[in-house]
Amino acid sequence: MSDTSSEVRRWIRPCTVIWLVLMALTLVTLGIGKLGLSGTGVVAFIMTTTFIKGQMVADYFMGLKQVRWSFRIITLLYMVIVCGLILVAYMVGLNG
Amino acid sequence: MTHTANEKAALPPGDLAIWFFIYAELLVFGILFLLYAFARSNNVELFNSSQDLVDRTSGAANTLVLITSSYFVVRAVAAIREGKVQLCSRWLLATIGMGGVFVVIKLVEFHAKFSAGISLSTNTFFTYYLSMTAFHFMHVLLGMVILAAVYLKNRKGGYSAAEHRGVETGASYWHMVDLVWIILFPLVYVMR
Amino acid sequence: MSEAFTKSMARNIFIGGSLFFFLVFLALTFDSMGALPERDHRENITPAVVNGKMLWEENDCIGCHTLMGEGAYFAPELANVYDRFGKSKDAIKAFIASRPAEGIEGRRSMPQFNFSDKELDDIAEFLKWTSEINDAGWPPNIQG
Amino acid sequence: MQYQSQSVSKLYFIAAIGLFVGQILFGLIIGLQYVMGDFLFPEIPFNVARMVHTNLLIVWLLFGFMGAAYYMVPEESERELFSPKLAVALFWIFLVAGALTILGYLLVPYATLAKMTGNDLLPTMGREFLEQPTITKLGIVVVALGFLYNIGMTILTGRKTVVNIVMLTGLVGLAVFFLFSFYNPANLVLDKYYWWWTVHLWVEGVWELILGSILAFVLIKTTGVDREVIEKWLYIIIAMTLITGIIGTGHHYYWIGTPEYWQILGSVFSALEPIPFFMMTLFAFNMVNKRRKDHPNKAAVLWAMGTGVMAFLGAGLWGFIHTLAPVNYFTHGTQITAAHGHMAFYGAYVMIVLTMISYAMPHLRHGKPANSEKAQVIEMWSFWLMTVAIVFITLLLTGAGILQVWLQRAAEDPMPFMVAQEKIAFFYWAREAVGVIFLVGLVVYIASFFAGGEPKEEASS
Repeated sequence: MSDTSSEVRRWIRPCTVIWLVLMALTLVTLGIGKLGLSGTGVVAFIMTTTFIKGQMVADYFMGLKQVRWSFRIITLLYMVIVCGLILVAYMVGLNG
Repeated sequence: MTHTANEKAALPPGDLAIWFFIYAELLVFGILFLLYAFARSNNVELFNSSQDLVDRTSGAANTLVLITSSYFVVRAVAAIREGKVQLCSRWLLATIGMGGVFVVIKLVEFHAKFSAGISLSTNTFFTYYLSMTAFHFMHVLLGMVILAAVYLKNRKGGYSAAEHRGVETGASYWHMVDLVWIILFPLVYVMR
Repeated sequence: MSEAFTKSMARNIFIGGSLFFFLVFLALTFDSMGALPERDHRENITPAVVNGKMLWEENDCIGCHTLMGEGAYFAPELANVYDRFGKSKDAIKAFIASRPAEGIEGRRSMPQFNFSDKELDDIAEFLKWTSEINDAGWPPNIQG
Repeated sequence: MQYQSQSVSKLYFIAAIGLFVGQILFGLIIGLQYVMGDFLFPEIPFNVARMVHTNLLIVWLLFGFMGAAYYMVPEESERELFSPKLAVALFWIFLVAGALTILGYLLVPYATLAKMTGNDLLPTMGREFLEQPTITKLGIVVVALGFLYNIGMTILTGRKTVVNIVMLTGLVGLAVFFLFSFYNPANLVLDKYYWWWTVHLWVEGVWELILGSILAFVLIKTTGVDREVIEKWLYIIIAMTLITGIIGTGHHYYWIGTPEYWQILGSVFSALEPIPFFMMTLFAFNMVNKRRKDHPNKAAVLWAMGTGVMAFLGAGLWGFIHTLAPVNYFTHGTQITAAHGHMAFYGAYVMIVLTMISYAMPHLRHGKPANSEKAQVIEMWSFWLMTVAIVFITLLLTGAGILQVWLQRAAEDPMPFMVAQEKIAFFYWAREAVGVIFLVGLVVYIASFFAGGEPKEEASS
């Protein structure tokens, strides 16, 4: 029983930190939006933070960090492909 | 949940069937996101000017709400893993409550758009904006229904430290709803 | 380790998922119904158009032609025939009326339906109205 | 065969095969009319022959579904059919009504048929696939209700298995969505919008439930794999079917006057429609690999696996190639659609009915699980003949379609429809030739029923 408890706590603590990090990153994104910033660097920055946010949710909240790679890689690939292609689309738009 | 820290589980938490559903949903949203992004690249001006009409603050507020709710449901799963049924119920209720807050903020936002005469057919941006956010909105509602079912079962003592797969299943679905919004928010509300 | 996924969960996803997407579908249908009057110009559906559609159906025109791309692929698209015939109802009427009863040797030919002038007029009205529906710019060109 | 009342299904299967022959003969007629435009004109014009071709297909598949239900529901429910007499009576009513309708198409001009049957009272005729006189449609509703009552009572008072419940859900859905065929507003856009509720929600919705449950039944019987495993798969597959297929209806709402957001939603969801078909293929092969016994009816197993593969190719892959709105803009209403239609109907629905017939007929005729080796070899020959023929028909129509799109829609100086048709006549001739091979396959199939020989016993596992 105590084994379970300590294990649960090992999972909760990083989740709490991540919750706060996610909130902070969201506020940063909002700030960028309020300022109406645009450009390659800004878009790349936002997509990178979005990727990190998504991975945090998948790995920690969903708990996929405790699961074998075969499953973890699905969400990882998903985030890479979706964020990557969105970035590509924006680059096309900026240059075009 | 008997695996230790260095021994990885073979399958993700919750019933594997919900993961089929989660992957299918992620796929749908993923394709929608990419369609949006590429439609935008053909029509940057229109998208940028229309984007000025959406309410970034409420979008961000909803992101905060969903992230928080996602964290709450993590606590609910943690509670039931330790066999704390009461505590789990409370966290579940808090999660559903946050879902309710999301719904209210979103409804206000939709109302403002519809009052301004904006509809699915206004222009390409609003077609995407409304169909993606409305579609996600319905997933929030579905997630709340699922969590409510989990909550009711838990209150009747249906879950324990040994058997709580239903809680994990509902939580996994809810995280998916959160994950999708985390991409949706910067994409539709912020990036230009 | 218990089984990877349970039958009851699979069932719940089937029932819940289907119900959910059917509701989404109904909501979209509701929205479409609201948007249609702008696109189909229903205010122009005169009794002649109504009768024209009836004649279209009672002679199974869809059995050879497509109309907005739906139907059989044996004979030309007719949603834009009014435009193709130079926006002339008379051209449409003359074409239908002039089909040889015994067909054309070796070639596809439309049957002779022996329509009255009023009936020809109604069919042409129906095709004219159809050509004015906003169908998102389809077909790609005048040939249909 | 464990229950006496299962034997009513034999009637349905025989009728299905008989109508199948008629469908193929009329298919050959319209195939020929594509290249010899005056063939049988003006006695049997193209539209009439095509109507017979498509309506016979629908009717014989319905006979097949009903036969399948009458065979498997008693066995699954572990009780006799609620009313075998009703099943026989409905069979004759449906057959006579169907035959009269087909004769009506062939003997009098369609407009006369419409007048005779009072189409002006409740106009429902003259829309693709729903050409039946209103009175026939009402007859179909009556037969469907009687059938559902019979099957429903059997299921609800017997053992409730997932296979049965899914079958019943599919059949109820079939009946419910048919009701939209009675809605025919004067506004063409509305007419088309709800026409698809019958047509799309049948073939890309509830019919797939029927398909899934028949496939599951045959796999349970022939592989001996644990029912629990098969039933879970069945649920997941049909869940994916409806999740993708319902909004997938949107791929029919691109160019018929409906709002343009359907181009996005229809593309996204219908692009996912191959997933359930792919899962079905995996499912069939997985179960056969995991089999706990070698069933003596090899032909039935071959049909079952064939269904998985061909349904994926025809409905999944060939559906996908023209389902995205930007592609569909050019391919909509061309021979590409015809290519997809042929392989999808054959791969999904023809093959599943033939799977069930192949599995059930030895029981019904000899009380044994399998036909003689000789009969099975002949049947498997017919499988390959028909399947390879449909693959080539599909490829040829796809070729015709690509050329048609190029000449008539994409070229700088687009050709008129009829000019383009003449340029692609070669493909139509080749298609007709392969059609004859399909007919040969069908004749071989029927010959397999008369091959004789000693029926096989259950092999000891």
